[in-house]
Amino acid sequence: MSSRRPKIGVYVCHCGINIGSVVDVPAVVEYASSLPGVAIAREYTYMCSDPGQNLVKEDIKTSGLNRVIVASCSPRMHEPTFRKTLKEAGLNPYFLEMANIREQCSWVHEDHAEATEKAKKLVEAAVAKALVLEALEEKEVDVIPSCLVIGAGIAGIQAALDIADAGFKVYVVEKTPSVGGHMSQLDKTFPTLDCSACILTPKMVDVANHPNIELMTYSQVEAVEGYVGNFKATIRKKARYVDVSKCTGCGVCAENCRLAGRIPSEFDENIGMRSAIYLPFPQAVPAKYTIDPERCLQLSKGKCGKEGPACAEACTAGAVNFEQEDELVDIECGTIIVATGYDVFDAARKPEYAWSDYANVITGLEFERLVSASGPTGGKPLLGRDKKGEGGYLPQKVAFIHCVGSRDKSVGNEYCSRVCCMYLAKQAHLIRDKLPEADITVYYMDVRAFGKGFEEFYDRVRREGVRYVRGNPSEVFKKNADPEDHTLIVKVEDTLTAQALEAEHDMVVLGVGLEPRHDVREIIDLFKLSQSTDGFFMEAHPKLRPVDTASDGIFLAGCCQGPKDIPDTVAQAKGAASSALILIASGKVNVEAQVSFVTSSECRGCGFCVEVCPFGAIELVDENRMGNIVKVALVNEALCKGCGSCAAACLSGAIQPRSFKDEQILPQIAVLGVRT
Amino acid sequence: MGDYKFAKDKLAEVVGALKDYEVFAPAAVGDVLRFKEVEDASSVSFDFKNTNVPPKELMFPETETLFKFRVGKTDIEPAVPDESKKRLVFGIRPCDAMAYTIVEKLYSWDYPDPYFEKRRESSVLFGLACSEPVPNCFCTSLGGGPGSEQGLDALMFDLGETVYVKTITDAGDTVAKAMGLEAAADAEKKAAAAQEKDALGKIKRSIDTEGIPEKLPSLYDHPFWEQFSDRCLSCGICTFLCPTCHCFDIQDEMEAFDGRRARMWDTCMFPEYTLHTSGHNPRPTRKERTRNRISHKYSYFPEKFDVIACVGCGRCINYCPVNIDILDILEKSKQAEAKEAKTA
Amino acid sequence: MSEEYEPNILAFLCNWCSYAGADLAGTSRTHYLPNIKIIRVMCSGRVNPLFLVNALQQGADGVLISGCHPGDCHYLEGNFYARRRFMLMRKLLEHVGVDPGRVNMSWVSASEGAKFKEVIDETVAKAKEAGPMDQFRRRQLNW
Amino acid sequence: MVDETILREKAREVLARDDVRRLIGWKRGTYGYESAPAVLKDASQADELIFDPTCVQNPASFITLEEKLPVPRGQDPDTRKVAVLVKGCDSRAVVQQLVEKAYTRDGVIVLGVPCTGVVDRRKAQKMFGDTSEPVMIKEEGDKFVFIIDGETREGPRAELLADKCVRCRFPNPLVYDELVADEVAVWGADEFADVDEFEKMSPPEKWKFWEEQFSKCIRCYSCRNVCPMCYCLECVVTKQKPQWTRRSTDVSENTAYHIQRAWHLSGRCIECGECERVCPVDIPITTLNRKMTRDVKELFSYEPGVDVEAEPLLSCYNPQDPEEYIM
Repeated sequence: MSSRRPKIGVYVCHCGINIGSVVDVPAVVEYASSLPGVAIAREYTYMCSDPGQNLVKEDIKTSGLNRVIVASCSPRMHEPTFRKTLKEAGLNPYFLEMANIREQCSWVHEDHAEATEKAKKLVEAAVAKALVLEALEEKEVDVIPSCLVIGAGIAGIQAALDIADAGFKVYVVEKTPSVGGHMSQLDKTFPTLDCSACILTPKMVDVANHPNIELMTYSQVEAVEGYVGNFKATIRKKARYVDVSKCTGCGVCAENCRLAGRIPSEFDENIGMRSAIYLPFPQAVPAKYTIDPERCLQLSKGKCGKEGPACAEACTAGAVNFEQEDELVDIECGTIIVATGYDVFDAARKPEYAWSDYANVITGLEFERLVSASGPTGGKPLLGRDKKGEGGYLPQKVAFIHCVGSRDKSVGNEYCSRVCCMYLAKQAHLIRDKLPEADITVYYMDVRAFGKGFEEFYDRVRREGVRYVRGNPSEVFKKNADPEDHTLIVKVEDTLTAQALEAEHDMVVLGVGLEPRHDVREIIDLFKLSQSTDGFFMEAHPKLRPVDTASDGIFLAGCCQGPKDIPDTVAQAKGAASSALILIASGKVNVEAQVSFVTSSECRGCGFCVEVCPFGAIELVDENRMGNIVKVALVNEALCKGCGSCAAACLSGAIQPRSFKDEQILPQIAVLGVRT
Repeated sequence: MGDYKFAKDKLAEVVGALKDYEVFAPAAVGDVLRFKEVEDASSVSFDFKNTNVPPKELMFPETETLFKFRVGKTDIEPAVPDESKKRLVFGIRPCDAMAYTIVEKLYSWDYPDPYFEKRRESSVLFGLACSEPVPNCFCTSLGGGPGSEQGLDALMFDLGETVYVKTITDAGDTVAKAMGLEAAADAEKKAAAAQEKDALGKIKRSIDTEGIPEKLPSLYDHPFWEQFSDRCLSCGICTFLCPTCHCFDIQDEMEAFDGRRARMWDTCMFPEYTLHTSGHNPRPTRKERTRNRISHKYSYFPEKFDVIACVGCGRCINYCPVNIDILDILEKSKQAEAKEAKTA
Repeated sequence: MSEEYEPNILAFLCNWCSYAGADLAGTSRTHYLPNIKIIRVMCSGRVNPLFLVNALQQGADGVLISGCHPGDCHYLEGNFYARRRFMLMRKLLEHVGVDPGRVNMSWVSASEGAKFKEVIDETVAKAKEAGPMDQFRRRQLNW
Repeated sequence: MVDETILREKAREVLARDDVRRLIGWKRGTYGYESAPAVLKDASQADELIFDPTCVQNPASFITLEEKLPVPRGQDPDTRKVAVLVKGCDSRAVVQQLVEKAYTRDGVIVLGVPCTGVVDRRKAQKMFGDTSEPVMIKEEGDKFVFIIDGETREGPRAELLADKCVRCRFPNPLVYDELVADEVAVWGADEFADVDEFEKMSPPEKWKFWEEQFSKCIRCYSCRNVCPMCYCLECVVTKQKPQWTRRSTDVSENTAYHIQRAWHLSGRCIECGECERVCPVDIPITTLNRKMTRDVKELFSYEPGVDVEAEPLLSCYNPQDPEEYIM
């Protein structure tokens, strides 16, 4: 194939008017047809369309083209498309070369003449490279029919269940002692107001009981290696100091814990209290207790009371085991879904709202716990309770503040968190529900009620007598020093009436936004993900590959990719699941064909490439060179990712990445180097 | 032919007088001497011994384009040197001039080489006799000498104040006249003769070439070559700087779609020289290559053209970084041959 | 001539960050100078520093190598090697008399379309300042 | 001071071993101020060996120059050791060749020759003129004593030392199996003043300088071939596919060649100065290598050819590598 004389077909795409309106396509076609090896040069409105692709296929079949150049959009967009086209026409897909005359020409240059000249050059360079392209053999590797899901919030749970239901093995790794994630902390969900726990807990239980799911809570991924279809992950199961096989979840241990009710509960956003040995929340899955090693006297101080740990004493099942150690588990999986979720914005970073100073300034998530029937106050929005959780008062004048930590350059978050508008509306409704007399004000910049049923819900809330004031409060402070007086002043300008207000409230709820997790860096390093400017994980393509990552076989689900509400999260989770299932179900995947190879007769065996290769894909092996035994480099094609670092390190050019060989790049330089 | 002279301080005027000639003379870049076309006649000087790069490049440039082409097109654009203008090679040493007479035997052999011949024909050679030979000169061993006239159209003797010019051919005489030189007296002729005699005495090294061409082939497989080849760098110094080495390579030089076919100096000391497309190399090591260099000069060439392809300019000895000394090799070859003869 | 002279810039962009960044500049219709011609490689680590020499010889007035930010390399380490290599090659070329402004390198991530434009502008500006790089061009013309 | 009788004795012993193929050292040249490299194969030749200030060549170059010949069927390849005499500077080549796996440590026998400096042929020629007789040179205190064509001449050491010796920091071999003489005191220091000086020029001035120098180049490749670090089976410079540089000689191609050469030696050049010594047209080649050596030291605090365990400079990196110019 490659030995045959090059017969090149050049196809210049108008892309509607995207290219045609700037680049003089006919001129480019004419120029192309004058170039060596070019047998056919055509233009077409949409090369990526079926008729466009058929054009290529026809020419390959009828005129025996053996090289194809498509001058259109970025190869990152349609290279796979046209590779497929060639394949279907029986031509090796690696005889395709693309000239990016849209993203890097017509869309970025105003001067039509210059843009056209550049387009010609880009096509010429493509021809120069096409002349020396080679057929590459696509290799298949088996896909281990399993998936590793990182994070067991609603996204992870949903993805895991879908893949497990399809009949494949799933490993779910959750950092905290229980699955459920943030959704389990919520009271009601907007706009339908169904109880979050009621819809989530069944799924939580399914995850725990599903025959195809191996659930590892209180665990973390330690290391990942391998490639699509064949990942190896090491998972650290942190010591619970409780033998889960014995623990019945009765809770006697927690009652007897010397620190019972003295430790702020993370699940309750520190409003409620827990023991050192604890269950994060009543419906936690698995319903197994965990000892907090930082707080537990026995583990942190090495001594618990005079007569030793009370929990162990109390546990009739004898499940408590202070000798327990972390356990490392190695698993193999074909695909990975990252669903690590988000952190809520830390209100302390907006000191003007005095969240750190006053107990009656709380975040939206704290509010969720406060009004949750399973929460520390049994669902009553009680403020100002004492240490034992006694007493407290019910607020009468409640304020909600939008966009705390979102759409706010001052804290580095330019993006909208997409959920705050609606959860604040929901929370306003809940207050109205629980305190019919209360005076409720919402301070907002804009209300974005874009989702299904959102606008209707927003209307309803306003009809329920919730006041919406358009203004971004500048300050929240206490009216006076009197500890008995809880009155807060919210300083704000009503931008509709252009009035400066100093409104009095006795409860302020901050609509804190969503942020990338604090430990996002670890995950990035672990899975080699990239970040978008907002800090969330970046998808392979914002439109067409929203759940894929740059690394084959690794997918994204939920808020780790960007703020989402529950339905969107579930939708994306299902998307990620089906993407993973495509690999798992087909059982095979093509590995990189554009890998490096060694011309051993030119290799001097210095091993520079071996040391450079980030994937350990190259080794020095003995070669019999006319009777002399010499060392030469050898590439492991399954491990090689085709980055080509080896080629730049090699002094003699003995190692080269296919499709990006020196002799394929130098002609491009020769063409593009010449000043026009 | 005629005898002329001119005052040395008039050198610039003498050279400048030649309007319709391209004049080439030794020019210095740093310490390095090479023949260059004279732009400013006053830059011409006799204050040099021998150019680092021999003037063979005037007839046989390091690189010259044969033709240009474009990929996929069949028509080519040949490049033949335009030598309509007469050239004067001014101050060439007798050994280098003699080298021309050897090289042209090859270039006009089975078919004439237009590039070389055009240049050779249009060139008039004004030699400059040697008064101070360089250390490893051995021209006298090869029928040359400080005052040898072979290949020259005129020979100049630098007598200090004046320069004595002896024209050898009509072409030389024409140029001398064009320079407006005055006739020389016997004094100059005598001085010149004396200088030549003195110079001859200063040539320290020599080799008796008697029998070498006939006997070298018998040493084809003799290990003595390794005494030298083992330290050979396979570089091109000895051959590139040799006035009689004339090998060239022809390469296509590509620019994406445009290319030229050019020929450039090549040397039998490079491993690539005899490398076949198959990957086989009949001269795989420095031993074969060293042997070939010597044998070609002292055996194969004389066999074909009855003249040893060496003029004893000493460049290959002077510039070899690892002291591979052609005279030493020839001496050792004789000893080796003698030993062979005895044992046989 | 320097006034009218439009420098010709060759850019080697890594497929995953910088080439994607250039695409983003396109999708967001960020206009920049057409002086730049892009050659796509999989990783900045692929770019053999000798490509620069060749580019300058072919007539480029400036070169740009762009890759992922340190630590973000799709191939983990490629850009670290590239950083070393080009730091040195730049020094070498400078020593031979090539204006250092002709050798540029940048980290442009897939999300930095705007930065890509800035990089181009600066690269072109520097090459303009350095003037045309004629003295190194292969002598095609007087072949 | 090296006692040649001891040197020859040790060499004889080594050559007598049947696991030794050849020994590389120095012998008297046929003329002039430089010795000739000696490649000996038989103990009887040991007496040809010399060591004095004429012994400028780097014997390590000749280890990698030896061709690996096809082994006839049924025969075993010749795996006998190569013995080599090295000065301090030469030994750095051995170290770097080991770093780059050119051969294994037990494949070579290194006889170390502590050295007090060698004479620069060009400097001597300027001072005393040419000769077609081999010159004898002895070091006496701060003088070199020459015997030229039978008569004795003297010259100040400082003015006749090869440049590399003036700034020599490694007069004693860094790797050896045996020293043939006692170690000598270090006298040199290297501040790279020459590089700083050169860098005072503006880019156009530099280019002009090199344009003139490179225009002299006849591409004989002696600088490449003599380099102990240049031993690729196929050099990119002479490669036809792809054609990085063209064989034709013009300023552009010559410049490209010299850049490529200097580039491939950056982080590898061990400063033996052979490239410049052998140049038939006196191109100051080491000026490029010196620049790289200096920058490699400054930017990455790396020095090639001093540590057998070292990683090759461009095959490793430091996340904190400098990047001041990167946008």
